[in-house]
Amino acid sequence: MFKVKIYISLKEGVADPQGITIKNALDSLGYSGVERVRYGKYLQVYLKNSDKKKLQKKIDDMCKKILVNPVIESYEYEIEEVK
Amino acid sequence: MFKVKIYISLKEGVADPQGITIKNALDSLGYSGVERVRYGKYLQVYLKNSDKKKLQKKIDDMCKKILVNPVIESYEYEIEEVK
Amino acid sequence: MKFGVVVFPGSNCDYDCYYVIKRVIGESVDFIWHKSSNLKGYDCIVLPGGFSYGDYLRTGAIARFSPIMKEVIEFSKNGGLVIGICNGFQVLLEAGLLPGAMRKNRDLLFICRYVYVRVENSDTPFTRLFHKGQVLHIPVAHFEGNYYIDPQSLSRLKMNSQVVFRYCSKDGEVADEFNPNGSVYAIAGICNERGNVLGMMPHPERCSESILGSEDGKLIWQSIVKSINERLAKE
Amino acid sequence: MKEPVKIDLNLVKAHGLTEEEFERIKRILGREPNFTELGIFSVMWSEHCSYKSSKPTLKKFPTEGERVLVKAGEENAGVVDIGDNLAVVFKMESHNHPSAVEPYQGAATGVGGIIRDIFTMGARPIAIMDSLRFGSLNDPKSRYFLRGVVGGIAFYGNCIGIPTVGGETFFDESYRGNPLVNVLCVGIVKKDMIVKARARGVGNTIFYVGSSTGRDGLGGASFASREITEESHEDRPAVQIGDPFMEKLLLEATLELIKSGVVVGMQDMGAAGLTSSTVETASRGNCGVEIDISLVPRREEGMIPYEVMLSESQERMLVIVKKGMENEAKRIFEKWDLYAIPIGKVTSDGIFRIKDKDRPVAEIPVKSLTEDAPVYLRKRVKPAYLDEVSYLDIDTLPRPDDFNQVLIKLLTSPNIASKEWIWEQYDHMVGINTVVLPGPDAAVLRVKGTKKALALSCDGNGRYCFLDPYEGGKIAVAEAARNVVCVGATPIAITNCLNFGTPTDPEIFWQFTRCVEGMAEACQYLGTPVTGGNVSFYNENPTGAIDPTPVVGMLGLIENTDLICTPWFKEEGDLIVLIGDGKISLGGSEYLYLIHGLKKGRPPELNLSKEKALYDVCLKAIGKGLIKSAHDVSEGGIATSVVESCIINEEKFMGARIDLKNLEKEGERDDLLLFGEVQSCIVASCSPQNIDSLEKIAREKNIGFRLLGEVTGKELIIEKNGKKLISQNTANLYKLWREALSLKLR
Ligand SMILES: Nc1ncnc2c1ncn2[C@@H]1O[C@H](COP(=O)(O)OP(=O)(O)O)[C@@H](O)[C@H]1O
Ligand SMILES: [Mg+2]
Repeated sequence: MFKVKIYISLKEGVADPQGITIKNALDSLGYSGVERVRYGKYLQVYLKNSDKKKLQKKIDDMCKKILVNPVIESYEYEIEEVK
Repeated sequence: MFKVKIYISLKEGVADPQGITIKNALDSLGYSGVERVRYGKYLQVYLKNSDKKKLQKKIDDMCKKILVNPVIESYEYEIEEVK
Repeated sequence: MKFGVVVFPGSNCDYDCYYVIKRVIGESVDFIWHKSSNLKGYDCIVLPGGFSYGDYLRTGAIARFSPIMKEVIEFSKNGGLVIGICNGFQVLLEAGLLPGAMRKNRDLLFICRYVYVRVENSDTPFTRLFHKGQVLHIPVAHFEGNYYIDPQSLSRLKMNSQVVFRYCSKDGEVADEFNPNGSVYAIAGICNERGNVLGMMPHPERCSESILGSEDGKLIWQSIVKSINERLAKE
Repeated sequence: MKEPVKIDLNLVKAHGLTEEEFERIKRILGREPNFTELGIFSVMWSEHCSYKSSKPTLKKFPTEGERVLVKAGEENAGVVDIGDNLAVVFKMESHNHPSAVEPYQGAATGVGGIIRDIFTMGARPIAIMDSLRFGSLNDPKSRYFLRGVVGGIAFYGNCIGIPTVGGETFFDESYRGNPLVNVLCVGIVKKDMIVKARARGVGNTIFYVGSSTGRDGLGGASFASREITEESHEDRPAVQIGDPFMEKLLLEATLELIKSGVVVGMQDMGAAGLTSSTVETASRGNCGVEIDISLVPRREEGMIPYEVMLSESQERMLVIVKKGMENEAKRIFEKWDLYAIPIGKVTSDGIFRIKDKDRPVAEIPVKSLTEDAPVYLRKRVKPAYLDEVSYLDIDTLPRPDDFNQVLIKLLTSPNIASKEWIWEQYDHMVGINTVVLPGPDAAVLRVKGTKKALALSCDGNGRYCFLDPYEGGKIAVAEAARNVVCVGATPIAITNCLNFGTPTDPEIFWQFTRCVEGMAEACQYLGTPVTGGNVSFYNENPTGAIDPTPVVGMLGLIENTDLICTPWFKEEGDLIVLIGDGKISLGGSEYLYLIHGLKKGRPPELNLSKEKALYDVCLKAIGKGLIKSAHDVSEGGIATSVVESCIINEEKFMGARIDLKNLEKEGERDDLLLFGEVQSCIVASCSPQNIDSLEKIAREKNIGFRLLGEVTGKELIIEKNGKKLISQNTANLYKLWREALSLKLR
């Protein structure tokens, strides 16, 4: 079994109201030095019986097709083998 | 400058309707072998001028205090040095 | 002529649209189940508001793959009229029938209230009974209506008169304070290049009867009816 | 979880059962219960499910009435006839404890729960109302609660597509750490389509539908039957996550299923989940049930029967389907991407029998869990604090020298300030029935296909109840009724939520009993039977019990939607009158609390016959089109009421020129006249040519009728015999009033 961790974030250049709000909250709580916060999604997808090579294609496919909106989002992922 | 990537996910045992709905969508699009999807958040926090040692404490503190809802969520993070 | 209101799992303004078309406008209308794959006999397809699939991944992202959406795309290619309201607009964006994407509202709160929008283009089949610059009093109700489009594409939208509605003041002035959600260029509704697909965040079905406080939305339905009747008369 | 080997007294106590109750269980079974059975008894006999402390007191409520089709307690929710072959199903429920632990999800799942109660009876839910209480907003924790609770209600209600059309929100230190979240849902059903939560017909199949079962919410019912302490936070794994999308599917599938005629009975799995839903349907149907627990879909591995039976996972339902119709039921659920799983059947022997495949797991007589559950007559003692707080000598109160400032302080107090920040987060229009949007005294929903409309209001003043539980209880009912009368509706029935401290404390139980008695008297007199409700005890925080807080949800009926009245002034030159003649008092007022820091005195007197007469006058005047606006006088007194009538319609502000000279017999203190609170009074406006006819109607009913002044352009001026007390620009007041709450939350 594979565990795929997919990190989705807003593309550079797309304003991120959630990130801005979190940054402001951190500032007002007195955490110094916070320059910027970006808010995104974290998906963990567990997949069975795939060989790792095909897996990459499959994940890219899923991401492009449905998990990610390419107009505003970009993604990265990591694959881990798990039991 | 440091870039901290924070991965927030629902604790085991906490129901995850979003994850289930995404899994169902992947199934119906014909992606085979998807066993389970968990839906979470991905924050990127850019911090200035912190020494790395104190940084960890600071991040744990932020997470517990505001970024993470400890009642239902757990978190992990990674620190990267960036320019 | 006939309207079809698509029902996705989680649609919740489907019945409202149906009611207005049937009881207020007096035209014939069917619900169309999202698993259906036949749009024969329909002249206008409504993608209603709501929370299709709970909006759990992104608004409209899952509904966009419902079997009916293939047909809706086909239908629009053949010149059929498609109007997406609120969640329906979001579905149209995800399906690529309209450009751009939605983000969470600027204030990160759901907002439900009456706003004003200005008609920027009264040459579409959906707005022909308005005059350009006319101000409508119309409700919004959404968490993700903060429209995004990159600058080049925005210029293209403007050049092609694809911006149909913009948020404004009671007197038609466009300014930040009248923009409820932070939308780029205060956009409340756009159409495709051909003009037969409209997406809008405000809800015309919620202001089509005087008992509800405004009838400004009624003209949208009536514009559609007029456009279709004219076309049917020609055929 | 592992099954403990031995059931000892510690384990019994940990389940919230007493030694005597345990003995009783052994007598019922004729043996020791096993672990699963112990768990089942503990949840079914918990305060939350059994009403063991409150049952005898609740009997005082009038429950009969010509419109009542299903009485309180008979089913999941009461049902009221509104004519045209239509009935209204409505009920209110609390989710206080879960919201204290996780405000967002706690409130969200509270909404989910009450909606299920309505649609499982076959009704389509058409509106939600929320009644909320928090500690002072100066406390960051209270702000966190408010944001979370409102966010959670919005998340659930908006997604499922039922408008949240109104509610009430009140802040007082007594709710610190223990917010109250009461949610009301209203549905409409054709009279012949009402579904009962009954298991009937031996051999009929029991279906499990909806989300799978996890460990979430384990023991929630017994959790709600305890006080919140610092350790409550350790109970946190009990947190449930709301899934409004799933519930929307359940709602649509269920209503479709009912139409198809295959349903015998159904009940949602709320508190005590699978246990209470099976047991209660069997009990009402006077039969037994047998289920195979191995068939229950699960989300987590290694769950033992105890956990499956006690889980409170959300969005699950039990549906009893006619034998032979199972496939039709499955087909409808599958259309909605839901899986209906047959887990058992109705039996004839009155036993609740659980098997795990072939292994017997539990066997308990159904009625022993319901009708034969213990009932206690708790001790009552008049609280010691009452004598001290009831006495108020207003002559000792300093007189404010600037009433303008006092007015602004009141208008920006979170209790009086506009709640727009809240209701804007709620979709209050979906369904296109909301003809009076939030803001006014009551929300109004048209009933499509008829000329009728429903009016809804929630009310309950904990401060009044603290000072005098009996009068406070009466006032809660009267104020709610008056609110619906102001929009032109006849009050027809109530639901309620009774929020109190720990019932084993005799002083708390005295408060509880007195409140119920007061409410009962008002309901009796005003002709509004109680059709259902909910009791929430153990609302305590580290410093003591909350103020006794009964919340009344009033249903009013409007026969003709052309005759709906709104609270805002309409036109310059219209006359403003005070209809009604209750005695103005500073006791328990917002003014006294906010300006003088006192929670003292007696709440304003309420004379029920005057109250009733006021309704007759007001409804007659609205029916004849004699008044243009009506707004009741409540928190903040007459001055506040007048200001609200000036500014509540943001599309058109008005001003007013008021002279208090006609109120002079109430007392000479200006603060009393301006800000004192009063019962059975409304501020109305009418055109000058109608004032005589209006006065005549009031005099006929022997009701006070005093001219206050007239509607003007933009300024609010209040004077007394030529002395100017207040002079303000109403647009400015609007801005302050409107922004106060969101400024506090920044
Ligand atoms: N929590 C809430 N949710 C929705 N609407 C609310 C809420 N709290 C207050 N409101 C609305 O604000 C208005 C004023 O409420 P309230 O001050 O209780 O009125 P009144 O004193 O006339 O009973 C009402 O329309 C009410 O429905
Ligand atoms: Mg009130």
